[in-house]
Amino acid sequence: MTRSLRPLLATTLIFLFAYALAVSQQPAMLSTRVLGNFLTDNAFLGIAAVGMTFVILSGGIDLSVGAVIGFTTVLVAVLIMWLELHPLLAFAIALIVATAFGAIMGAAIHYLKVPSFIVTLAGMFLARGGASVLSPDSIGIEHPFFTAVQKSYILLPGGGRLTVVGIIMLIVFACAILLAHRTRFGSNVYALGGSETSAALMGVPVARTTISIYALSGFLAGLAGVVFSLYTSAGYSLNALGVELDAIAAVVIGGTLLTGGYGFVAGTFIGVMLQGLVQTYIVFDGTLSSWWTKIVVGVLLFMFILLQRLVFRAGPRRT
Amino acid sequence: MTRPTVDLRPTTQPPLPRQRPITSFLTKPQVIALVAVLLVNWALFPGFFTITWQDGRFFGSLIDVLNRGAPVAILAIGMTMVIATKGVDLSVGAVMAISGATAATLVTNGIPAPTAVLAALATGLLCGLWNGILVTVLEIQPIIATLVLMVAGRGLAQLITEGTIVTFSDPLLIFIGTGSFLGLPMPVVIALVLMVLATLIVRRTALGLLIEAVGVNRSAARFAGLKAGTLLLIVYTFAGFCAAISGLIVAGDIRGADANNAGLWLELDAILAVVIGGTSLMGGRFSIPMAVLGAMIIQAMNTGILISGFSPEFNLVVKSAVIIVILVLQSPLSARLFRRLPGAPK
Amino acid sequence: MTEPKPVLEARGIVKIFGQHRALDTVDFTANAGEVHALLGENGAGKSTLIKILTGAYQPDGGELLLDGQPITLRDPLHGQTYGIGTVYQEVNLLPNRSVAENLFLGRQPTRFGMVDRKRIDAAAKDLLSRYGLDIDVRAELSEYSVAVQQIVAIARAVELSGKVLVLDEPTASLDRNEVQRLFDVVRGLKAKGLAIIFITHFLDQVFDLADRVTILRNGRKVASQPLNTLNTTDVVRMMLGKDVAFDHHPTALSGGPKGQVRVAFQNLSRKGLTPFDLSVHEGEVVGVAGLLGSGRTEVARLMFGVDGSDTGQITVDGQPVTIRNPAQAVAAGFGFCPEDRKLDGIFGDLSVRENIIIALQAKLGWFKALNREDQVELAGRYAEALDIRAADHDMPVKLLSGGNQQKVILARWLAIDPTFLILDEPTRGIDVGAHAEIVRTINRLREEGLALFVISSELDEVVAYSNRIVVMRDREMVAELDGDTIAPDAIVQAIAGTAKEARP
Amino acid sequence: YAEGLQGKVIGFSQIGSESGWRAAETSVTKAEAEARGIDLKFADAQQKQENQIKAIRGFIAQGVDAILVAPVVATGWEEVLTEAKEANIPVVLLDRGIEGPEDLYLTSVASDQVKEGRVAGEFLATTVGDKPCNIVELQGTVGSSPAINRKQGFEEAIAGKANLTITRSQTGDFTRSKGKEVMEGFIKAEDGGKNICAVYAHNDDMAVGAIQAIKDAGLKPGSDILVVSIDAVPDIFAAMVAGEANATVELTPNMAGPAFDALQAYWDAGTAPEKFIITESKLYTPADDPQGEYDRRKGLGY
Ligand SMILES: Nc1ncnc2c1ncn2[C@@H]1O[C@H](COP(=O)(O)OP(=O)(O)OP(=O)(O)O)[C@@H](O)[C@H]1O
Ligand SMILES: Nc1ncnc2c1ncn2[C@@H]1O[C@H](COP(=O)(O)OP(=O)(O)OP(=O)(O)O)[C@@H](O)[C@H]1O
Ligand SMILES: [Mg+2]
Ligand SMILES: [Mg+2]
Repeated sequence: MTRSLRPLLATTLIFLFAYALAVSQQPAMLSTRVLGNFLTDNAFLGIAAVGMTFVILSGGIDLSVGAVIGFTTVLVAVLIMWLELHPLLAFAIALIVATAFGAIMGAAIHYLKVPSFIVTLAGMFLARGGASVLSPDSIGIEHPFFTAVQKSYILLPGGGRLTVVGIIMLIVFACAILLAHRTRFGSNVYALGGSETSAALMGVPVARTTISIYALSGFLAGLAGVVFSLYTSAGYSLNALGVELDAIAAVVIGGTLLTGGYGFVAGTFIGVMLQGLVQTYIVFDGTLSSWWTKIVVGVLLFMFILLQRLVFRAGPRRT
Repeated sequence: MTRPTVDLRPTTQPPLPRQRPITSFLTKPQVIALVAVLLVNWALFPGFFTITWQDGRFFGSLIDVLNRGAPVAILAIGMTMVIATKGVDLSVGAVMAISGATAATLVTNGIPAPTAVLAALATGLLCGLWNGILVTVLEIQPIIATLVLMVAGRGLAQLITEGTIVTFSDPLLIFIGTGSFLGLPMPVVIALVLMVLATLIVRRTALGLLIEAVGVNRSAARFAGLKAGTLLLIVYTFAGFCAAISGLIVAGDIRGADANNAGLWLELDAILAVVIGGTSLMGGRFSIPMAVLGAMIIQAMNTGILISGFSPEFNLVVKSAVIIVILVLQSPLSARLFRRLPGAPK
Repeated sequence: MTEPKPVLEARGIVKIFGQHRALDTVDFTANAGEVHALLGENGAGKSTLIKILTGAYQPDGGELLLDGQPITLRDPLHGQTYGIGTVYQEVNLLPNRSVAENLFLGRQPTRFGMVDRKRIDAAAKDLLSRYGLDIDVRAELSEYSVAVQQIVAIARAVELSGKVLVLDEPTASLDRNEVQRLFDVVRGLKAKGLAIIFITHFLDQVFDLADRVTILRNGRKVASQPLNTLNTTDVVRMMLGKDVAFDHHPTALSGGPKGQVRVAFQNLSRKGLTPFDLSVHEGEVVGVAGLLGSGRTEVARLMFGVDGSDTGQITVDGQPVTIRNPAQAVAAGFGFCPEDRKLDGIFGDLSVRENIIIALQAKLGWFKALNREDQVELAGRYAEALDIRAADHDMPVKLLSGGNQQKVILARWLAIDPTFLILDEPTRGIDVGAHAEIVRTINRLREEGLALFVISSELDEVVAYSNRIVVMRDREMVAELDGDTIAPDAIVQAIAGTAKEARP
Repeated sequence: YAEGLQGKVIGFSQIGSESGWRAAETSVTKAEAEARGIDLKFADAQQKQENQIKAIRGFIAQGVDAILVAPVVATGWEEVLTEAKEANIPVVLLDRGIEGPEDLYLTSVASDQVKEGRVAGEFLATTVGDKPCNIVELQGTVGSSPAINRKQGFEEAIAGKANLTITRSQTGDFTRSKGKEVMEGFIKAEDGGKNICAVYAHNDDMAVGAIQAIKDAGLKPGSDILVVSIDAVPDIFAAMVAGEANATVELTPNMAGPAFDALQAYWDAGTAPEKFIITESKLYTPADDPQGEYDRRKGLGY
């Protein structure tokens, strides 16, 4: 256990170190306001990354999450604004649709034996396309419920805000940590990531688990979409473009191996926060041109991975 | 036991491809899919198969499919080998942008075009080498290793062009993108030549087998004395090189380097092409010509959408529907159904 | 003995892979309170039959009966619910999970819906102690040797087997003590009335443990009868379908090393491994004996450059060579059949032919491609020489039976015309015929002047081909026996030395 | 300029750098800020609204004096702009408006995108006169507000003219290469281009691509097929010089200048500026000294 905890520890240390470094450059970053923003602004990414963590732990990948987020925001907006449903009902419907979508992809992956990369790529096209068919235009959501949610937050000392979406993300992480490390389902996910044949021979219900994993990822992407719609009060087919890559990066920075079987949900949290840190730092700095922004994001990504590898390597090899 | 003495005759006949009857080629799901997509296009637009001779070159929708599919096909040639080693290269789109930006910027600054082209190809090689080093020396997982360049590379390209679209009028660069040879558009010629060369190099030498071996079991490859690291370096470098060629074509085509949009999301198309071509993302067996065929399927589909007159909101839905059909066709499930059909090969 | 009570029965089982009939109308009955040995050559269909009995494969014909009732097993999980526990031939566990979790996956005790880790760990520790294993059950399985993993797999299967326990070559990577301990457990289960199906290539173990034997040949059942009516020769004859000149307990070779020093390792070491000197002569086999985890594999990996050495020099034919990776080792004419065939040996998706020529091809370089004719010829020659049973050399090697895969790897190294060959457990999982064949091959290679370094846990076998035997204990070479001092008993004494057990 | 803005810290959340025009807007904004002595904090959102929201939150946390936003979409700004308002930071919208209460921002400096489309349509209508004319349309990115508005404005302009019809409309994603590819397809589908009388592109980049496609098909852009587009980037003037483009509607990249002026007036004199500052949508044709326009724009960072 201690050996596999190492990358998690490494990531946490790197995050603290990076945060300290950022604060030394931009003292204003040391405030509860910034920390509160970390949670609020990255809530949808964090939630989607949790789903991605399960998928990657099982040895797969889900490229559809960004598109599902976008689709969900549009669906929610359509249900509320055009069909005049109550937001909570709209959320429920959207979550069911997203979960079913994920489950279908999981079934395709399992029964058609097509790699998840390709199935979810097709899923990504489909969800994006479906969203733009529903409404190419962005739809603003106006509903007292939305205003109420946006107005409710816990004021932290120092002016920071712990918003509803931030709290939702924290709850999702807490549940996911339990799910991954403390339930049979979690064990089965790791088992699939370790070796699908072995898992099958050891009695893991492969079909059911695979479908559940992608359904879970779909559900969480849907939830991320709901959060996104709460966050922006709008539905737009191009929302959350490319978020799948951010989510994958967060998961991997968090120490989960893309080959599956190793990793922690908590690491993903740190991975998400690290990405938020980078973006916030760039905003605070405010001097980077468009292209330097990209280069710096890439270079920092590289440095985190490199640091992690070095810490990883320092440990004893398996024999 | 007698020790074998291996005498090395020059390979006279193609070493690996097994003699398949033409019928078995025609019943490949990819070929069926391509034909089906082309037929749908034809149904949507009766002039689809018409090819005319105009201004010293062929002209027609079919030629457009080849021409527009060429950049992705070229990417797919490099990508096939990366995927065969169980890797993936997400950075090729960004590398296209870098290569185009390099060539365009050099040319507009008065550097002779051939030098600019060589420089662009060299940057592609360097980018590929960088990926390769990340994957082999630092042992970073390919998706993440190449994600770094995917993110940063487009920034680099914009750094070179300073965010603008660098327009040029250099005849050599334009020729690469829009010229023609024997009546065929240059991109098609380049893609064909690259496909044939790459296939020959890989199949006439041991490279192909060794790449497959590394992809199937990297650990066993090491134990068998294979220089897996060097192979991976070569494979990623070659993918970078292919991306650079694609980048030159795309820049030449619009007579300008558009660092922000050149090759955007094309890495996904290239990966899709390779997978449609039957190379597994789990590494191992690969086929370059089939990947090129995969690229053509994707482009035939795109062109079909263009001429169909659907409103553009439906583009992605149609595209995903076609992909799903192809995937189902290729899956073991339907392979079993196929085998039941009379006349189908065992 | 009372009338046998059938528990699990298979009737007229047919299994077809492609055009190959792996099983052809096979009947099989496992009785309560009986150990039933399933024997046959490599590729005879034993593992396939097992997989059908446990639900991993679906038969193409025939039926299964449990306690007289026809059943259809959808998958191994379904099989488990009927009380059928299985150890498959290749260790099929999860390297990334803890030992405890491997033992309890799928039936973890839960509290309030949450898995109760403490209870699992305690139960796992308790369970393994019955096999004499005292290890940290929270550590990842992959941190332990193949042998430990095998014991974990067995422990898991035993726990799951309410009615039937299936063991497919469970002893291949175990040492004597562990085999004895396993047999004790099995005898206990037998007394409790379980039906036990046992596959092995060690005939003495069969006679030690089994009550009844079924013999398969080329997918057909040739015999099924109580063991007490048979002797070894009968069994071998039925398995192979012919009489073989088979000396089961060959006598030790006399005479020390011959020829000149081929390779010499001086002061080679690595963190934790005591530095050693060793030279191997032309035409000499150096056998290596030792308990599990005594460091034999580690030495072999060091020699072949798989792991980097901290100190030491290597000379080949008097010339110093640098070996920092396997490629350099191959260039120096070394060959290495690794212990873990699935992980480090075979290229599952590549053809038999390609698996055989790959090392030669790697040695020749990228541009001197072997053409197809050469490949076919080489593969054909070695397949014949080692009697590799494959329907077709273009079929993926992963479809071959375990023993045949092992031979393919051996063929791969013979094809490079090596000067020095390292074999780590070369006969693990190999049938009697092939076993004798490999022992003969080793002897023949030695006579042809090759230098060999052979690791084996089978003392009889080491004795049969070694000119010299190095004994390892606690990652140190503690003794060297040669000439007339070589005998199983002497080795056991050397191994015993002081420490009883050396395990992580 | 007066002291007014000297030393003020102003955050600018830009969408990205997806087109030449956008790059020009960024560089013009930076130049304008520098001329006024403003400490401009620039944040590029890589085309993502969530990044823009993060940037604005970052600006608020940092305590800037004012915020400029070029919103990527019209919706979804209420919450974050309310936060800015609570922190007493004036917000100025650049080049696109938003949906939401007007008190959330000081002013909005933008062009009228519908009008741009209308100007282009009216130009075509007058140029063609009574002749029948089949128009093909190269749309911007599906769902983006310029694409929607420019389409709407154009359609409004040609609505009454029975002789003008849009026969084909596809997205060219605002890029040259897609513009070229789509135009190629249109030409094939419309009898080698003989059935096309004009192409209307939602931006100049796509028009430049389309011009090349027309030339490759052996037709003359500008005469065989009329080319009308929007933005007025340098390359379209180069095309006009060569007689290959017929008209473009200017979208000025200088949105920041008026924005800064408004802020200055607000801070100096406390005058609330007009809520909507609409920039001019000027039509350029080959008669308007395209070479001169080209030279004037070349250095602006397009
Ligand atoms: N999935 C498969 N597809 C095709 N052929 C197979 C498959 N599995 C096994 N075979 C073939 O079936 C035959 C029986 O294999 P099996 O593994 O049952 O042999 P075995 O008796 O267990 O041999 P060993 O002692 O070497 O383990 C072999 O010829 C093997 O090549
Ligand atoms: N790098 C290392 N660091 C720490 N311990 C190691 C290292 N390499 C090997 N070991 C340990 O050294 C011992 C020797 O292992 P090795 O696999 O070489 O033994 P072996 O005699 O070949 O046993 P087996 O029969 O299991 O193959 C084992 O306990 C192993 O866990
Ligand atoms: Mg077997
Ligand atoms: Mg060993």
